Amino acid sequence: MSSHLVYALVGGLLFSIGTYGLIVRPHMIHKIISTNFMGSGVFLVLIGLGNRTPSGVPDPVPQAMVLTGIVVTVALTALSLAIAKRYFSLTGRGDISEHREERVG
Amino acid sequence: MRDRLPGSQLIPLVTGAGLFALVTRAILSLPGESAGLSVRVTETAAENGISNVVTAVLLDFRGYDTLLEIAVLMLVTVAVFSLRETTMSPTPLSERPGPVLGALTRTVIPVMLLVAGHFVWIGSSRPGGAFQAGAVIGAAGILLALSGYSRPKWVGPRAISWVLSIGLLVFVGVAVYPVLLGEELLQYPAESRKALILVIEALLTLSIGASLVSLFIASASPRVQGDRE
Amino acid sequence: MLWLPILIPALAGALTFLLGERRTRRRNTVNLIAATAAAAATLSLAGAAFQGTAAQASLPLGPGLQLAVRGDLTGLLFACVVTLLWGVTLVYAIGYMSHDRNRARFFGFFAWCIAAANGVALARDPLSLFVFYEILSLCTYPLVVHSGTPEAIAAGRKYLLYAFGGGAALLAGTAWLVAIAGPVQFTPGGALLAAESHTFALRWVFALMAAGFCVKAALMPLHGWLPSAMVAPAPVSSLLHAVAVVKAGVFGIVRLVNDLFGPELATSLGVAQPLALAAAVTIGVASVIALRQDDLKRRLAYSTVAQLAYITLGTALCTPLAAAGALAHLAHHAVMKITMFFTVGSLGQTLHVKVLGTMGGVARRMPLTMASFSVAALALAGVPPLAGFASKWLLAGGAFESGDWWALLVYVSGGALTLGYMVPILLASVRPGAHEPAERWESDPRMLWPIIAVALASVVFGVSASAPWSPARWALAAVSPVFGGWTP
Amino acid sequence: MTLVDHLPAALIMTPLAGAALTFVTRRRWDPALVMVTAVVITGLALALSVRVLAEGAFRYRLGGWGAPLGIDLVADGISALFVLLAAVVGLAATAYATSYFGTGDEDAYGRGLVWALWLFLWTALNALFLTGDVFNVYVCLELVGISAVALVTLGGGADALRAGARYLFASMLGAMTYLLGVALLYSATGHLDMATLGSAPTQGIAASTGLVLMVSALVLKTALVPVHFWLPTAHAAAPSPVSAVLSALVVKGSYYVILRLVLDVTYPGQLPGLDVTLGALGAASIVWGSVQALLQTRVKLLVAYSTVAQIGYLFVAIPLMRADGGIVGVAVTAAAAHAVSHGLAKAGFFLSAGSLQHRFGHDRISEMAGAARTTPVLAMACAVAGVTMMGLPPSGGFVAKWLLILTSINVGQWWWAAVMIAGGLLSAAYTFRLVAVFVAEGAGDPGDAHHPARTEWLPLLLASAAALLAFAIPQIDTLVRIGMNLGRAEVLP
Repeated sequence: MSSHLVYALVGGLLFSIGTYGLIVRPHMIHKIISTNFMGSGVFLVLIGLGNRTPSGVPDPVPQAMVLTGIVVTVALTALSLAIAKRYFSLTGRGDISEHREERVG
Repeated sequence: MRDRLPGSQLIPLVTGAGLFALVTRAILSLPGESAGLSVRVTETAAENGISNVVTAVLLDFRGYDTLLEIAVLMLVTVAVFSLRETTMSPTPLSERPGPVLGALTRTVIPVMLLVAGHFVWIGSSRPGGAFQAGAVIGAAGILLALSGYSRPKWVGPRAISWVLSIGLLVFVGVAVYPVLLGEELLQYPAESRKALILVIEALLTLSIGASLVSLFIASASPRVQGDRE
Repeated sequence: MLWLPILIPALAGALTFLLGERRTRRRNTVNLIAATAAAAATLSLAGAAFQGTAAQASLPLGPGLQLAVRGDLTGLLFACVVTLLWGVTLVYAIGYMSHDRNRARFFGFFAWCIAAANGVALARDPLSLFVFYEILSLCTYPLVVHSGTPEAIAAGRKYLLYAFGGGAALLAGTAWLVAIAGPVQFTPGGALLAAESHTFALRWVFALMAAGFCVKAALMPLHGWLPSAMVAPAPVSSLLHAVAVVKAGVFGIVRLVNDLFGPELATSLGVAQPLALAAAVTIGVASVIALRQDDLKRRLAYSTVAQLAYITLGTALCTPLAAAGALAHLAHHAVMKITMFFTVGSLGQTLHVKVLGTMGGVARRMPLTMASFSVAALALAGVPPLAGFASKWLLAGGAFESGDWWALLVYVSGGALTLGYMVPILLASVRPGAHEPAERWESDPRMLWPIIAVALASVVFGVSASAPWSPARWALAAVSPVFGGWTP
Repeated sequence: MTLVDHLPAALIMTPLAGAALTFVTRRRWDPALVMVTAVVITGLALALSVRVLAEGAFRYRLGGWGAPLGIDLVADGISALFVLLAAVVGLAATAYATSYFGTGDEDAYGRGLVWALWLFLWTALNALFLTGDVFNVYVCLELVGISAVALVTLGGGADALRAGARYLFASMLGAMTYLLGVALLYSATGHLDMATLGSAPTQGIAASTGLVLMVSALVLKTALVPVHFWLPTAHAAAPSPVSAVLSALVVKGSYYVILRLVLDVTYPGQLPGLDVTLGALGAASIVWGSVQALLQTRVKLLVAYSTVAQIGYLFVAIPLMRADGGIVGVAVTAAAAHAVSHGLAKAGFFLSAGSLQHRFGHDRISEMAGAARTTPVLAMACAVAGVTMMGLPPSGGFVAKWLLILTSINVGQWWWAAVMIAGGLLSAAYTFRLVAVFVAEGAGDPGDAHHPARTEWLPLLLASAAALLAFAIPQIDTLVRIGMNLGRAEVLP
């Protein structure tokens, strides 16, 4: 198994773990960490699979995509942290799971 | 709902595992070699005299992505500001930096600025550019903030707004400039490409750095009632 | 030109909304002018149709989809009834509603109902018919719940349940029809010759569409909404629940049998007979229920259910005379029943008389009104030479013609039952009671004159049934092409 | 190149420049600046539609490189239509918002930044509707998601923040999954341009997995049952003009991309079962969303659940588009017509719900008796919007549903028709539950009618446009068919 496959498969694993965490964890900080897992996973997949060129020189397009993706992920992380912090300062809580009172019906 | 129902852990677990299986299967099914767009990128970049292919993709072939990415960054800054009641309080984050931090700050900041400048300068040809430079500037700003420096009185909120948005504004302006020459959006004229990119990168560095510092301070500083403009 | 009978009331309605609640005088002027203009337009279209030029017009609504109208005799008969009675009812309603709230809403939706009913009348194909039919369902709702009382809201809910249920059936039927037969148009004598082989699908299409129409036509057991909807103000009960809305259902059945399937196909598929049977049962049961109603409006409502079933039965018999009788009854019942509802509305509004038991003396207090009512009641029972007699004569003739003796029996006994539930009202009104001639004689003139006018119409339609312009002759001319150019 | 050739670029650059400018200009100029921007965008969008109608579809090669190396903007019928929808709804929402955000507390939370956020959102939507590149879609989706979340949290309360956070995490999950899909698709095909991907389709598990991941991510962002959980609270917690834009446009953005992927990128039979799965989820959304809407006690939640239901119709159209192996043009027209009709009606509905909330001081349905008399314009707007969503004639929703029902019977998949008819009845139920309260009269003197504020006419205007949209469907049909990918598939009537 070549190294790029290892990167890609680990990327897939990270992504799946992130997805699981994002769904299961009610606390926002956990969710934010999970999304960063997912992001890193995708970037690994992109970089790993971008290394399969016959010439051996990595494909620059996935690299550019990863660079763009990193900036976007950083921005998203900043926003979610800001929301989490604000929510915490308003309610003293960090978990945003559904509660009985808002389940109108 | 999900976290109360019996077996509620099962669905996410199955989702995660299924996802992994799906992705693994897909990755393993790929052929061992694939050129993607790399050959085309290399050839076209060489034809146009651009030495760094990643830079060529980022700033030329997919420069539009980068423009929108700057928009994302500025948008997030605006969004984080909208979550606060005050804009950019001048209150320092820490009152009294220790002697070590103070000395370190005084030593490191000029070096950081130099590094940032270098990144900008080489941006159009080698790895580097506005994001890296901006990150360094941002780090410098955060370091200053943590060391007890606050923004000078003569820098008002409006000045900060300008710094934050100048990068995007100029990028938009430069993107539209070729249209006035009868070209397409973002189609820099070959002779002035280097200069235009340098202008964009320099101003973007400022804005990105300011954004990162603002994001940090906006989220970090304590809430101050009624301090607005 | 063909759009005018639809467009004029629609615009009048929109204008009424925009004028708002307070500009009463301007609102009334707009509506009356619109009614006059619409009447003129409809009558001139009818004149053209009698000369044998059935104009068409269409608006594209999408790929393979058109909103199309055509001015044939059948449709224009209905359109004329609706439009002419709109003017009369407007005068009555202006008097009746003079102290009510939410009049802008009332008159606005009222006008829109007329526009929709005219659309139903003039629709060229099943889809266009469906479009207007649904608009009609919708625009009637605010009128049913007009008073806003819990009772009215409940009646409105019931009405919607029936109307949208029927609408869904009609939609399913129409979609299925278009899927198997393509974009068909109403053609006298039937339009489905090309699709005749799909007997299974066609039976279902007929059942679904008929179910959709029967809801508005209040055929039992789909009649439940009509008596409840009597909480609406009297002008609504008069024009919509005796003429426009319910007749739109009946008219749909007429179109379905005469112009879509055609009498032949409807008979050979075996779908007309069950419809006829349901109508016959409805005549009997509704009349018997009407006998037992103390509330005047409910009594009239059940009478409407029975009389509508006359029309349905006539159509379902699939013979020329019965079909003509059905169409004629559609017009005749309109003028007769509207007279009665006007009267009951006047009694309720002026004397607060709403049930049979408190009617004593009203004949002396409001002699002209009650005289008009009597004429209409006798006409409805089929007393010669009034309007009801003419149409029932044709209906009975049709039953005789086809050899359906049971239908003849139903018609005759139905007439007797009609007398049975109408005569007590007449008797109660002349009985001595609390209502003696007071300072003010009769009711608001804006309510009195319309009553007299429509009562006169039920005399005239009967007496001059053989005149070339009478509804009866009109109906005969309209069904003639359905039966391959048949003449009496 | 003439100036009209730059319309796609202008449609993106105008709101972007506007967003950056509102951030630096003085606060009191913002409403005027945004209104001017909105009017300019509307003019540009109209011009784009006219140009596409007159001269056909065209591509705009950003930077002059051209696909597959560069990024192309695609201006064809569908994109022009969605850009136009965004412009009309955006213009109305902007006009409404200038009064909505212009009143009340001067120091209101997040105020002043709303304009920049809104223009960023508009930029993102136009960019999304015009892009022809699957990775660029990712950036656009993030722009849409972030600005939408920020607008939801503008309310500033804990509820708004929680709703915004849930929305943000759903949005991030969707974006990451989409990006993973792009990674696999690019690795398998070596292309990012949709047209190139479509014209040389690659068989194989990786490409299919990538597409499935992308579509699943977009389904999440479009809030189809069972991944709709984030939508109702977010759309209900947001300020009303924001809710209007979210329900009318933002969910359409991700749906639009699915449409693009289905029509332009996948080839028939590439993803067996995907079409039917999407249709089935759509059907589930119709039923579940309607039932939930029926159970709500607050106007805005009712309207939000109705969005879930109405989105379902858009997905039921997908298996019908592919029903015969080619592309059934009627189904595409129907989906586009429904998207436009629902966009206009839902925007009207939310704006009117906002004004009702303002008038009554709350949005509890049970306490709105008499609204039809006191606020007739708003009540009428709600009723007309509701009727449009029921699919009653002559609304655009009617034509859309009629075409879908007819297509489903024609291709022998009548069960979709059954669901759609049932959904129509359910939406009638929840609309008239609301209307029945409006027309009811409470005990005691109900007071006089309010004089309608000028902006209260806007929702009615939008709803009426949706209600009369049927008469514009032939034009929409013509527009949608321009540039529809005819290379691989025959378009049926």
